[in-house]
Amino acid sequence: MMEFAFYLVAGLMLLSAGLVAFRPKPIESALWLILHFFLTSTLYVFIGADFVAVVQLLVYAGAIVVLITFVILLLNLNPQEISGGESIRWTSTVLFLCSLGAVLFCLHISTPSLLEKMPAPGSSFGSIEAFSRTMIQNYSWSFEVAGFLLLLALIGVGLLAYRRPSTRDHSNIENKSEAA
Amino acid sequence: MDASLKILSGVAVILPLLGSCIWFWAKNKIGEKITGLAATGTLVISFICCLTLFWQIESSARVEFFSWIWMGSSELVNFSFLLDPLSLALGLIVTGVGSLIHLYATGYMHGDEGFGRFFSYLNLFIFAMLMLIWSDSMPGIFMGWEGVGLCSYLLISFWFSDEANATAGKKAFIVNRVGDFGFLVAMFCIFKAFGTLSIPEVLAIVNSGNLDIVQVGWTQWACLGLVLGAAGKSAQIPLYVWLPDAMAGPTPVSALIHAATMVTAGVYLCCRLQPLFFLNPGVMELIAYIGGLTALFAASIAIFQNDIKKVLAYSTISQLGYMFLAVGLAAPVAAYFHLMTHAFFKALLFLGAGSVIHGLHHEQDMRKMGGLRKQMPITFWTMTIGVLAIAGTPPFAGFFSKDEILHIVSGSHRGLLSNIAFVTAFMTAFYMGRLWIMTFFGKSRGHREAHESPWSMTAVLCVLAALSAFGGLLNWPELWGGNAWLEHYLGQVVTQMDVGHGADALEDSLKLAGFSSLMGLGALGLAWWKYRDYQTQDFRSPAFNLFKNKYYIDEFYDAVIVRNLKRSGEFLWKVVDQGILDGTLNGLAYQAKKTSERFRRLQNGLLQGYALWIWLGVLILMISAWSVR
Amino acid sequence: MEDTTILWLFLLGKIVLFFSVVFGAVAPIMIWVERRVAGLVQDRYGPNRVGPFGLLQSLADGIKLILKEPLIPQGVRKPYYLLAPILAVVPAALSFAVIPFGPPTTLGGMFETPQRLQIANLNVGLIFVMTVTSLSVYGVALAGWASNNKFSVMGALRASAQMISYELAAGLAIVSIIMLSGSVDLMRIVESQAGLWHIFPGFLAFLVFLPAIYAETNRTPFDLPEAEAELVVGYHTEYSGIKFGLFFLSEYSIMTTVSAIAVLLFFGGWNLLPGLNWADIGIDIQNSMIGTLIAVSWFAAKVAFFLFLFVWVRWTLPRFRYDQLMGLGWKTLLPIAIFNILIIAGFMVFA
Amino acid sequence: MVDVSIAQLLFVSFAIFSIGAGGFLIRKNAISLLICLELMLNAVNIAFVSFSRLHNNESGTVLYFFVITVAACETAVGLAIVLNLFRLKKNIRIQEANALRG
Amino acid sequence: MQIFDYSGVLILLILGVLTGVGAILASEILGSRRYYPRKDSPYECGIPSEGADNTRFSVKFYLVAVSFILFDIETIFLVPWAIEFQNYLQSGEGIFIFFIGGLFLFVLTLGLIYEWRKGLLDWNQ
Repeated sequence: MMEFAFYLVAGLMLLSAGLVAFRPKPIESALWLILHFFLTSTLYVFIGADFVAVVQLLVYAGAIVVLITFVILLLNLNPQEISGGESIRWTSTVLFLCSLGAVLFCLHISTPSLLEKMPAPGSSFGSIEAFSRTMIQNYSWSFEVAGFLLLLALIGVGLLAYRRPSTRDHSNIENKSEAA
Repeated sequence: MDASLKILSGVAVILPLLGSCIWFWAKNKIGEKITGLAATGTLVISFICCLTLFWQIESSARVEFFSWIWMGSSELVNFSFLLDPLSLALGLIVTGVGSLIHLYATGYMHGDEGFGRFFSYLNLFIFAMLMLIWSDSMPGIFMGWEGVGLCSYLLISFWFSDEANATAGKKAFIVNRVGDFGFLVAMFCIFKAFGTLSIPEVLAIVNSGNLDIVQVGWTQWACLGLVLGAAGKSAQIPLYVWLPDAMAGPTPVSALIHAATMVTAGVYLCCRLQPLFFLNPGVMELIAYIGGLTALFAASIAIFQNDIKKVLAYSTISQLGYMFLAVGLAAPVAAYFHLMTHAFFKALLFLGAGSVIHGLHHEQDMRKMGGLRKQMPITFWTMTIGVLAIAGTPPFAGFFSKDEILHIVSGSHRGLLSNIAFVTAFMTAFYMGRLWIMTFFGKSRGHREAHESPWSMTAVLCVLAALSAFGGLLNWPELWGGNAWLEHYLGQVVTQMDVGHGADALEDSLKLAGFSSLMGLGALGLAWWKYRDYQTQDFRSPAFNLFKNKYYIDEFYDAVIVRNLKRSGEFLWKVVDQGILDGTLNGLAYQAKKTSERFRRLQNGLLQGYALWIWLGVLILMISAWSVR
Repeated sequence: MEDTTILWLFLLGKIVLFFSVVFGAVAPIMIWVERRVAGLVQDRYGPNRVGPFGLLQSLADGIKLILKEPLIPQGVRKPYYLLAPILAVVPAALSFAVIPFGPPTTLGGMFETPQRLQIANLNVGLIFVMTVTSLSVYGVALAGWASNNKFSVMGALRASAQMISYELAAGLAIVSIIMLSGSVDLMRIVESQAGLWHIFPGFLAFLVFLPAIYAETNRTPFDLPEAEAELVVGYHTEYSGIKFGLFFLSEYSIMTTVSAIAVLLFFGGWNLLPGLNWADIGIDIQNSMIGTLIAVSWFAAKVAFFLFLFVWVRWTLPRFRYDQLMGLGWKTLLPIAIFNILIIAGFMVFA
Repeated sequence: MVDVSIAQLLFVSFAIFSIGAGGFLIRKNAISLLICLELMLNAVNIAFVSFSRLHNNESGTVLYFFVITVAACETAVGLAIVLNLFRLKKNIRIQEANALRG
Repeated sequence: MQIFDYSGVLILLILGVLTGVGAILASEILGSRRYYPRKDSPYECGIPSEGADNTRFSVKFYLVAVSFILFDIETIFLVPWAIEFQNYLQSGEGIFIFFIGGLFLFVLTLGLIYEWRKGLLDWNQ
């Protein structure tokens, strides 16, 4: 039964990924993206990584896609401006398909050791205590660097997105250009 | 004794050089008159030095100044003078005639804004000429040779503002350079053969006689080179074209340089290195024939020239032809004698023509002259003496020197050359008569009133007239009771072919002299008959055009040499330089640009294009990593 | 181990209990309580016509909403318009999955080993709650954007911005509590409060957490986005009928979840009193049925008190202006939360 | 926990990655590009976690964590750039943003 | 027995969706139908709506969302630190864990201060 569940989830994931990539309207692809992240977190649950599943939901589904939705709402582009006629460019499609096939072929005839079932994980695999012990023990330094990276991103966005409004404070984007 | 010689010769040479530097800017400082007199003064002083040297030195003396140490091995080139009869005689003529012409020039050039410049060039010329005839080493001579060439160029194109003068100066300079090339080749061969360039040493080795075949071979080439150099400098057959054009310069220049001094450098050179020429008689023969042909050729052209200075120029060429003829027939003394007399009467003729031109306000075409007998009496009488002298009438200098040469030529039993010599003598007399009659007799065709030249010019004419009248005394032949002073004087240095002193020799010489003087007078009578009432017409025969246009030699040279040079230059410039060198360079640059252009298109700013390439790269990486597994 | 069927039955029982209690009972009662308290505060009677003391009033409203016309205004982006209420309700339902409403019990012998009284005892419980609250933003954003009315879009943006910023403050407060209890599992957090409730060491955290949960549910001091006066009821202006009801339902259920979390994190869940435990007064909450019931009801009382607090605050505090609201969120609560983490860390390390 | 072989997981991860890359190459507007980018990063995460599960070692998940931070920062800055692009060109078609070319 | 718990979550999820969809379907079926145009126009306190309906909005909202993401990730990073805090405390390395958390928090408060000073956080319109 679990086998079937895994294939179902994997299939749905691929389907939603396809929809995300190829639906014309960005808002639609954003919503499909949320579904895709839900399915990914269930995949993580199947694998046994609980904490990662929740974090996936919290960060990806809960924060990043929110930002994307916000931008789509903010820009409020009229649909044809955003989507535009999505003429499928044959070169990229062909290339993409053949690369997919190539890698699958390599994976398929690769060493048989990859194919047999994975052993059951240790009792504490995936739990948050195990995760945090590994992280603080081995990766404390990159923990700090990640913090610094976040700071940089913050400053970057501060510089890029926000220009101090001129005396006439029209803070909405539409006439930001005159103000800027 | 040596110290005094050193001082005298030093002063004689250095003074003109210093002078040339001073006059250049002195003109507007100390006025025209004083500059002219001062320049003439320097010449007179150096003439006096020459005279004293002439008296003091018995046979020959060698004055050492310094050696160009820094010019490699010291003995190769040293700055010293060889004062022997040859160089002293010519030195006297150069400084003497030079000072006379300087005096004449003060009058002639009066009022010309380049007055100071003119005299500085003349003094420089004198310095160079003295260096040429006095220095004892070939490089020294060559230095003089070049200096003279330079001054002739500067003086010919004196009025450089006029295009024709400038091109004439260039033409003279280039043709001289061709001659100098010959001279250089000669120097190299001599150095190759004898290892030294000092003339006394070379002559000593040659006279010592023990030369191997190789050295003789080299001397042959040297002689050929010398002949080419002499022909270039003395305007002989192949390289004479520059002299007629050189008339573009002021008349004193023509008189001094293109009549008396520079053109004789060739003759002096051949006499100086005569032992060398004796080694290869073929070259002597060549010189003789060149001389003869040039004489005949130039005389034929002179007959039909209407410009007075052109006529005199061609007559100079033919007289030089005579001198070369004499040198060719191993009669350097005769050549020298003719050279000296020629200097006197040709300078006289030129200065006379100068005063005529001066009088007629720069009118040079004889067809516009005529009847100047009454208006310019002194010029007329001095010119008559000159014409008679050159025509070879007995009492004058020309008769003796030309007769000497004719005597030698007939004595050498060369039928063709003697006939040429006699015909040329007749033609010389005829065209000089024509000139004489057309300028001074008949109605005055020129519409301007001619006035006599000032005293400074006429006095010089008289002196020269006297010299050309009594010039013959220098070498009165013994056959006629003379002491042949020049022959003995020069005999110390050069060997003269002996014509024989027997009784029949006297008889022959008297017959020859009578025949030549009769021929001269006959030619003058013919000219008188032909041009007495000369209006405008001239001979109308088809051959006339040929003579009139100087056998189209200039056009021929132009077509053969100049145009080819230009074309080859063009070819080198266009094909080789532009085509090959620049071509390859620009080609490479162009190719680089083309290929970079193509690559530039790869980077077309499309974000997804770049992503595609990255994706391909990753793919290839994966597959290769997997395959190498 | 128990055989699985009983466990499954127990699980379904818990789910049914949750649905009936939260969606069925707590929400309508809360609505009634709110309107009654509002009336009393404004010196008037609340709804008292329908049923005894008007208790059935909210039930009547529910039925009315269902019967109203499913109006879909013109120019609205239909698919998202309908999707929005669903996206609002789902997180509300999910949020209750991890809340333990009682001590681990054997229900008077039904089970050999004490079972957990929570629908899903994930060991990442607390973070799951945070995830769910951040997911509730979608409902609001989509509702505003889909209803094609510039006031509702404005309201939706403001509401979501507000929820987002206060979520941060709540998150950091929760981090300090995690530091105190050393674990993320709610059950263990409650057990760690047996001796001393977290309210005492983590008082600053509670000071941050309380306004955060009010802002998160868009309740009174922070209900500017849907304030009638300014923005025409905010993002669910264009919704009528049951769709509006769904928004209301999700709001109240999140309110109960959040107050339950507050009780669990700060007020020791079902522990009797900070110093005193059930065992001390002789009640065996683990095995005896009655003990468990007493513990659960004690927990429910605490949650009720918080719910009452919601209502109480609503009718006493004036509404914040938007910039004050955001300023409070970013410029005061967030720094205090960060400072609080440092204080607790320093306190634990050096004291 | 469902027992599934690493190959299957890798297949899923690569498939999603390819879809994301394909989308990235095909889509025309900037926001879809960023969304596809998220897809690609998500696929990478799946691979990380599955390998972490294969070797029963938590460092895979920790790396997953850092990939998430990078993804978040990248999206934030990316969208800021898209905002500026929009402000500048009033549309966010990628073809038109090709000033940086040779 | 993780599956047992997650199935609980799954069931709740499904129930939530069902209540939503069910409610809407119920009102579709039971709702009465009376149509007239005024009901369809967007409701603006009765005033007919005017002005462009797709007015753009301040970039502040975008900045809030970005700050939210970055600080959210900070919270998530702090959770494992918080969990490990007590273990390191007992094992005697309290200073080390405190220093790590402190530096991380300090870096991120720098970000907050930057935003504060730059005026991203004040909504004075």
